[in-house]
Amino acid sequence: MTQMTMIEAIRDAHDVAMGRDERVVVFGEDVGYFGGVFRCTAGLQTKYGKTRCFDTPISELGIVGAGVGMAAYGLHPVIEIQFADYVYPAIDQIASEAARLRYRSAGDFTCPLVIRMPTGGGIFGGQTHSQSPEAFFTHVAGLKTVMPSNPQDAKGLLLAAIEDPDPVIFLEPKRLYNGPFDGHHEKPIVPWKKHELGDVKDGYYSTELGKAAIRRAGDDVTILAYGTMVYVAEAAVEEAGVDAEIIDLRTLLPLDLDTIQESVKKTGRCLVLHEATKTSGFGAELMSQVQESCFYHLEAPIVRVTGWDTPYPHAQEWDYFPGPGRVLDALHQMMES
Amino acid sequence: MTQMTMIEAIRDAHDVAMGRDERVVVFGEDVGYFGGVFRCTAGLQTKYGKTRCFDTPISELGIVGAGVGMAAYGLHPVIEIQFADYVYPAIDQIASEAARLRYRSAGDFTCPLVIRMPTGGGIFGGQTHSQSPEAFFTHVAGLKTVMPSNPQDAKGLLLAAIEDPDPVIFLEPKRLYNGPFDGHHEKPIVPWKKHELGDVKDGYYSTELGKAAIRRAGDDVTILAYGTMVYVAEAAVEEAGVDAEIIDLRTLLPLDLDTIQESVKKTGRCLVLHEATKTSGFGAELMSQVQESCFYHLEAPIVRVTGWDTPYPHAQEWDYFPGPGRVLDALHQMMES
Amino acid sequence: MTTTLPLSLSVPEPGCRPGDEPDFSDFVIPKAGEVERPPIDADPNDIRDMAFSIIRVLNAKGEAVGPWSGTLSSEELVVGLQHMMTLRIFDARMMNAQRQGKTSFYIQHLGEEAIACAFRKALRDDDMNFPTYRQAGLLIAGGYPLTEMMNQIYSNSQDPLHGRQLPIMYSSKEHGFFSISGNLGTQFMQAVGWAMASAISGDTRIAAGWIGDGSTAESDFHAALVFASTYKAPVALNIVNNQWAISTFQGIARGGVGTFAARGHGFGIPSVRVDGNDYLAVHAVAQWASERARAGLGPTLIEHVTYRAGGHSSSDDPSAYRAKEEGAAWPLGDPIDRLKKHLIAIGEWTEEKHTAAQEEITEAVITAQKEAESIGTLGAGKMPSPRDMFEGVYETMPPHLVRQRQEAGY
Amino acid sequence: MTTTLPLSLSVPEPGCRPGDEPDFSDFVIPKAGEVERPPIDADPNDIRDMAFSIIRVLNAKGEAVGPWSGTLSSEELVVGLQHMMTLRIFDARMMNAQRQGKTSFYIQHLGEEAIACAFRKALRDDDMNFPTYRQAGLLIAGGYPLTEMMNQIYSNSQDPLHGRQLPIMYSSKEHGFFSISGNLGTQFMQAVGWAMASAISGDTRIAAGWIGDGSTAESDFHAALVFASTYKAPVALNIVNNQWAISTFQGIARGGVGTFAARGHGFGIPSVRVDGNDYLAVHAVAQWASERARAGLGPTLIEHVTYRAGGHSSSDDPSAYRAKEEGAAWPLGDPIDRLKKHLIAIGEWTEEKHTAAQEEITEAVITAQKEAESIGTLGAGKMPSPRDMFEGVYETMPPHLVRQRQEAGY
Ligand SMILES: Cc1ncc(C[n+]2csc(CCOP(=O)(O)OP(=O)(O)O)c2C)c(N)n1
Ligand SMILES: Cc1ncc(C[n+]2csc(CCOP(=O)(O)OP(=O)(O)O)c2C)c(N)n1
Ligand SMILES: [Mg+2]
Ligand SMILES: [Mg+2]
Repeated sequence: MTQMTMIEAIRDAHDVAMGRDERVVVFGEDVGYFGGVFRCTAGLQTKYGKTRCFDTPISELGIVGAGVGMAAYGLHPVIEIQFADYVYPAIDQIASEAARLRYRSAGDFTCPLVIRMPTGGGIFGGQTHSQSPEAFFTHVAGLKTVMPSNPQDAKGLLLAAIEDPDPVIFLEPKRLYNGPFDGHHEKPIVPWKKHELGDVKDGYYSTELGKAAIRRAGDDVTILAYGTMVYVAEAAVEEAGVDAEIIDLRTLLPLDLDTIQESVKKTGRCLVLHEATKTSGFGAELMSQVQESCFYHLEAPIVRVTGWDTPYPHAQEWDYFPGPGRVLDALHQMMES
Repeated sequence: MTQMTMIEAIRDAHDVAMGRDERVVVFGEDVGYFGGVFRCTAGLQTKYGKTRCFDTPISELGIVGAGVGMAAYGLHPVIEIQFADYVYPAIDQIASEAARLRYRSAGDFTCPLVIRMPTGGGIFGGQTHSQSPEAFFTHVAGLKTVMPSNPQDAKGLLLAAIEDPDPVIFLEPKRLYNGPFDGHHEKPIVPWKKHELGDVKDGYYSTELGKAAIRRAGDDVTILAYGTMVYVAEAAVEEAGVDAEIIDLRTLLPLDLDTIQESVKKTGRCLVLHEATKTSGFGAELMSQVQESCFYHLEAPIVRVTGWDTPYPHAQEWDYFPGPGRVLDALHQMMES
Repeated sequence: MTTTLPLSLSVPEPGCRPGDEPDFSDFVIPKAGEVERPPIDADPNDIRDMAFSIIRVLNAKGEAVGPWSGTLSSEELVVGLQHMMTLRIFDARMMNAQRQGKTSFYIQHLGEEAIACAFRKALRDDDMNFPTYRQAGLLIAGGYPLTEMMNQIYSNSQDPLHGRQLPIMYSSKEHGFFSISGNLGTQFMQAVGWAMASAISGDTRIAAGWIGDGSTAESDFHAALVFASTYKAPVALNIVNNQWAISTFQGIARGGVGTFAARGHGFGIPSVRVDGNDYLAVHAVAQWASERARAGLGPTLIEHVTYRAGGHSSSDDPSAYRAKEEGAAWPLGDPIDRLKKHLIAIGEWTEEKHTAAQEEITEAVITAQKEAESIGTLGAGKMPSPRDMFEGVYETMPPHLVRQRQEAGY
Repeated sequence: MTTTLPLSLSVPEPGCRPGDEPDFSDFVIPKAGEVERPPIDADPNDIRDMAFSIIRVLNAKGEAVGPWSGTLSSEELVVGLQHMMTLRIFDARMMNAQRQGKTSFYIQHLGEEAIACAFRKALRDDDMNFPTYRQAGLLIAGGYPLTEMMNQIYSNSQDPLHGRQLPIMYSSKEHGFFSISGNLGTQFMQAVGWAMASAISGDTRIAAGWIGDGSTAESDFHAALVFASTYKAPVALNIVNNQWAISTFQGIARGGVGTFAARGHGFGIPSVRVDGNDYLAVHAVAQWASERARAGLGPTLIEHVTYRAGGHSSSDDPSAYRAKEEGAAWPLGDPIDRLKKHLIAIGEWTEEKHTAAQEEITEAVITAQKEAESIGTLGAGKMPSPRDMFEGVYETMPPHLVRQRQEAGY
């Protein structure tokens, strides 16, 4: 066991994977010599050489397209998009190519590719360093989408993603890189070193994709969250004094519907929480699946707390961000109905 | 009044708009001399000259990027993406640029741009001539998304879209271009010439964005559909003998929630229908909004009938396509619960 | 400040539209044998002119001349002729099958047969092509069974792609043929990625990317050139300039520059043009590029100059946008006629042999077709199961797809 | 078949990393005055060499020499010097304000001041720039108020962008400055679109696109060149090659080719390189390109050769990836020093005047800063209303946003 930040855990996962399997190659903008703008790949070039960890031209299309070609060859590329906000130039290579290669070639070619990207807000990054585009990916058949919320999971899920035979979108909530953030931006963060989920197993282990984790057991209401929102939920629940069950989805697709169902059938209430804009966000899918599978157990409408339907603003970040206050209000309202 | 196909109605809308307003320019792949692979812009180059209607290089990024620059200059470009399946290379220019320009410049620059694209399946087009990507667009704040289902609306909505001060995604269900299609592919289609909605007013008129149309009034269940699915719903309802209210959304964003609510509060049941893959499809958003606004009126779970979560197949098209059979089953099941 | 005149938009136009007299007099064609054959490690700056000339081997008399001749034996040339004839006969029958409703869609190669057929013979079996929809010659010249191709076209139960893909969107790893995407351009960048992977792995295999003239405008083309030049990827990058992109003439994609090959100059990539209707020239250039790649000298950009003699696809009628007579006026002739003439000129072929070959190949294609049709055609006979539609989205079917498959009744 | 050696991936490396001795000896710098000034309608093929040379006006002695000199009067040069000084002082104070927590982020121009400042003076007031985040010189040289810039940086209630945008992502239509996007490259293609619109409208206005060396790898760069060359758009396309893209040296984007300017050759676009640290040279080249555009001769590609003397942004520490001494070793010197020296050499400036100007400008910047700070800084003082966050997504607020705004309590 080593106490690690999420950055260190991600770096360690790369290291373990590269050490175990020669086919793992790592690249992206500023990923090689410098080790990434968030330093998630620091030291890998020195350790594994320039042909297994290298800098690329600034072309997200090229990075993903190269990854698809390499994966089809038989390597296992792990690539970084510098910020999730910059993934759009690569959407065609992701949605039309990586996601469909196995299907359209009937397994003749496959695409074991991991696309990592720092995601989400809370760092005063404005519209281009704050977005949460998970809903796009979950709409594309052939992709898996993962978002860890702590160092332990980050390492285990990243190792599982690298071993996965299919393309995985790996979203890293950058607001959690150095410590969990409860949405109270005026308070200092607790560093991971002081958090039990910062206790990371050494060497190889993997955390199965498609399995949620119950962060807090409870009877009154189920909260579905992922990434940064897990801690916002915890803060709100504590303040509200509601006996909520908080589910950290970890993998958005495939979704762990069993865990969700079991919880909602027990609590009869469900709150869905995410940072992304509301309309057609992943919350809509969550609400739909809960409604489809637990309709007769619902005692109140399912409620979404999400980012507003505006671009991500700079100065108004804390009005945009779904913080504990908004979750608290929603919880109170739900418990009354 | 003139009897028109949807293609003719769309062409006529371009013609009327170009005749009324010099700022309207039209371009895209094969759009100029040839008039578009579906002939929606035929004759415009001859009538308005090569600088107002022209062919472009095959770069969806370039087409939309040029459109953004032209719109910022003060023109009103109406551009064609040859098939909606080919919009991905332009997603960055659409989502990061067109959609956000007004907001990020606080109105200093705006983007009155219409992006048309033939959408949807039912033509044995396989994975790259069949997709319905509307959910992506509805998740992007700053865009409006429209899908007409008949010649009358196609013309009126396209004229409204061209006049709109903001970017509009205009999805044209290609399976309806020549006549409504009820999902029974073994039966011949009824040409628009024989359909009352093929009766198109001459000259200028516009159909307000953001307003749904009730295609069939009914008391027992509300069906939310758009594009080709409107006719599939009609066919299924007729066969089921259920007194369904069929709402043709026409504009997906902004959504006409008032009309939806009123209907669902009356019927207590709601079926959501679309061609796109299920997970994180626009149906999820529809279900969520209905659940949020009509929870206490619902007598049964809201049900989705959609494309499956696979890439769009070729040979299995009619197993993939949400045809009348699947809608019928869903209706029966809903009426029993 | 001087007064300024109003600006105007310049929109390029082809020389010839329906009703016009075809005119290729602007199209400068160097004599066969005229272009030098530089060493494979030539400095790209020293061979700049090659992007503005055309490498040609077969002259008007059917002789093979100049430094690019001699890469193939006469037996190999006869085989090459047979491949091209096979492709043309295959195309004609499949176009017809499409018209008869046996499938939904078809794309033919008329006039472009030499390119993929010859190129394939300069590669090794384990190299990888990243083709567009107009390189089925790679499969035919690689010995891929015609029946398999037809099973794919008919989406029948023996279709190796299980009916999932549009007709002609083949995939065969074993035959060095990457799964075709319907999205233009994407595979060009992937070819570079594959080649980079081969280099990373210390392998000896190389890749070949393929793209159309019109599609060079796509972003993937740029990314491919950027990555290929930066990492010196072992890849041959082929542009098939068949003069048209559906109804759009090549001048819309090419803009102000002389040639598509010249695009490579901005990247320091050796860039050449070749007569795409000259089987010998294409083969020699392919050989040169593949030697370069295999020797670690990096990418080569090749513009194959040809003419799309048929419609864009079974959905297209070219008479709406180009003069019917244009194809006949195309100055580089027909690839099959030219190779045939050469083989006759060197005494390796006769009209009789040609007629016999034509019959034999037609027979073979018909036999394959009968076999495929005995299994099924689109919507008739043995079809892939709808159950199969749910398979292969992922290696292991996730729970939500299992539920959907069950809901669908399979 | 000959046996083949294993391939290997070639990954370019900069000449110098932390711990190495900076070495620019490979970097060929032509003498000032050496490059000819062709007529604006020169055939791009005849001026090919210009993409491999560097247009320079100021020599080591501070003299303005050669055919590109003389586009500016000495009064204009003094104004130019003041603009550059203003930008540098502005940057220093804003970097500091960022460090003090008055805003979240800042990007400075250290060493690159000449480019945007000089370029702006060759445009007309109603032309339109499509800048990146490192062309604030366009605003300063265009007379945009410093306080407005600071209000934007501080996201206070007077921020013309209502606090919505990241600091320095200015927008001013009135000042010919297009709204900056945080997404690299996108604006390059938009500049071409704007220029096409001007041509379609029979207008006389032209556009200027801006992009960094690293960002030329993005797809928008390619699309811009394709569209600009096809439609002969009236646009100047500027590449600012400041040697670095965050931690990545320019060789990763440039690959095998000699220069970024050479990318234009593949499109038949006249392409030149200019000493980006030479105010006079940049101005002269900008003038040439804008005359070309305005005369209907189409696009010009300009590579401004310069050096990013500071960190990439306030979040960056360059000592982690490049030698600290590299900036000092940069052979093209500092743009302010060089123009100052020239003005002194021609008797239009003195050290005393310089010191006085320095003080005066500092004073003006401080005054502006006080004014801006009296309104507010990020999170302190008068802020834009959260209500405003919901405005301006569309011209008319749709019902769902009205509901959300109400839900938020505004
Ligand atoms: C991304 C994308 N955009 C548009 C299309 C539609 N389309 C199919 S083929 C074609 C023309 C391609 O022309 P070219 O590259 O010259 O190839 P050719 O057909 O001549 O072989 C177009 C526009 C597509 N398939 N993919
Ligand atoms: C699409 C996109 N990808 C990545 C980034 C992250 N990023 C911001 S600046 C930068 C480097 C740009 O370098 P260059 O183009 O040389 O411009 P410079 O900063 O040197 O002026 C990168 C990678 C981004 N902003 N947008
Ligand atoms: Mg072509
Ligand atoms: Mg740079």
